[in-house]
Amino acid sequence: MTLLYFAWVRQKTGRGEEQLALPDGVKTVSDLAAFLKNRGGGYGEAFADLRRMRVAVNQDHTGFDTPLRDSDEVAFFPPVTGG
Amino acid sequence: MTLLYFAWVRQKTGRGEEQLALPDGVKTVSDLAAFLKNRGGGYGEAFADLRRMRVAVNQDHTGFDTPLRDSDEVAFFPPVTGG
Amino acid sequence: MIAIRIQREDFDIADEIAALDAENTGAVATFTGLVRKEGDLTALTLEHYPGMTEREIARIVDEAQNRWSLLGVTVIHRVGRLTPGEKIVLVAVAASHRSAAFQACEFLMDYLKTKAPFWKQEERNGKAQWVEAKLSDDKAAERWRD
Amino acid sequence: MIAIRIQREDFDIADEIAALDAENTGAVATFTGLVRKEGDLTALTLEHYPGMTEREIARIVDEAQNRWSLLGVTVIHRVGRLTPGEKIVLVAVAASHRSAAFQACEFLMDYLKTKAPFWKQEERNGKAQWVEAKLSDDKAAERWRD
Repeated sequence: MTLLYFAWVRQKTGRGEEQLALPDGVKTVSDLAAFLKNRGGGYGEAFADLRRMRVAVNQDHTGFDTPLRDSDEVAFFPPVTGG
Repeated sequence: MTLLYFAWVRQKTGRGEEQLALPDGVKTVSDLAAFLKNRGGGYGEAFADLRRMRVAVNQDHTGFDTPLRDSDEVAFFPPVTGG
Repeated sequence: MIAIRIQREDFDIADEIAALDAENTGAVATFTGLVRKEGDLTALTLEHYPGMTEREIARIVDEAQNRWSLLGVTVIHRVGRLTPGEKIVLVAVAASHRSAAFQACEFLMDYLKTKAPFWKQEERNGKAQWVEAKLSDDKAAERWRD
Repeated sequence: MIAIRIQREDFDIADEIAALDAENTGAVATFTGLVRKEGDLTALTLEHYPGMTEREIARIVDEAQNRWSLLGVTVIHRVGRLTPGEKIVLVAVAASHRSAAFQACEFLMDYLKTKAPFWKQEERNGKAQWVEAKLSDDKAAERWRD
């Protein structure tokens, strides 16, 4: 899957994009967020409080309970502030 | 007083402006409208139906019951259609 | 800054917005009214009541400033003969926040439509006819009464 | 005509309104968002999610077209580093009647603010900080739910 990070999520993880094979036991966005948090360091910080984070799967806004497939594009970012 | 006519009121009376000494017995805009209607011809047509007409005294929108003085500027016109 | 202009000439919307420029402006809402390109309509001729027009618009702008925190207002209304596609009116409002800019712009248009002494005459197939006032415009203006 | 553009460059509002030109247009409402000239703010930097941004805006415009009878919509959103006084966003809506133009313009802005994947970073005194989302923007967007 393709993971994308924006704004302060990108700054904390230290990258804007990465490729990842769907890890064992990761069924939903929540599972993926927990997996990434467990990497510790910047990832630990970025995913410490999911209430401050939003997610899009395949470029649609969605919730953390969304099921994932290996072909998905998953983006993590703070609430949007454009306009 | 100065009388002003706009839009179809101007076309029916045949003039945009005229000077008039406050006629005897004319106390309000209604009285003035009745006086002008009594001139007949285009004036009779213009003032035939006051529901279709609006009035401003000294450049303020007002009602037909407004009292008049000889120094007033009185304008008769249809409901406005700008913008 | 408040600018109110009644004029025959066209105007440039970008220039007018640039002229509104003020400290703290975060939002500019504009409304432009145009002569519709519609069927047999060949022209609109606008007449107004010089003197009262400017006073009435100034009053409406005052009222908008009382209701919302505004940083600038421009109202331009054209008079004379205009052909389809030409601009008739511009209302531009600058504010810190978009809600004030939008609301004031809509308020100003609703009041312009029902209070400012302008009259439109349409030309269709060489025949001129005065435009009738619309009840919907009165209703739009009534929304703002408390 | 629908135009959606994400760009670094500035835009000219008058040109954009002229490009909206359509038969029957009687009303054009626009909203322009600007970087405020405010205290120690020296710049805003806008980041976005290429691909999703265009999709999300197209979806919002679709929704506006379902709700109102619109003749043209232009949405331009700038990205990159912008300094105080610079334009950030333009929404321009053409319609036959002003009420549709105003409402759709406000709707589009409310949804852009809460749905389109842009993020703003402020520079103040040489320090960069991400702008926090505003609850008032969520509330503004909620108004449109039936």
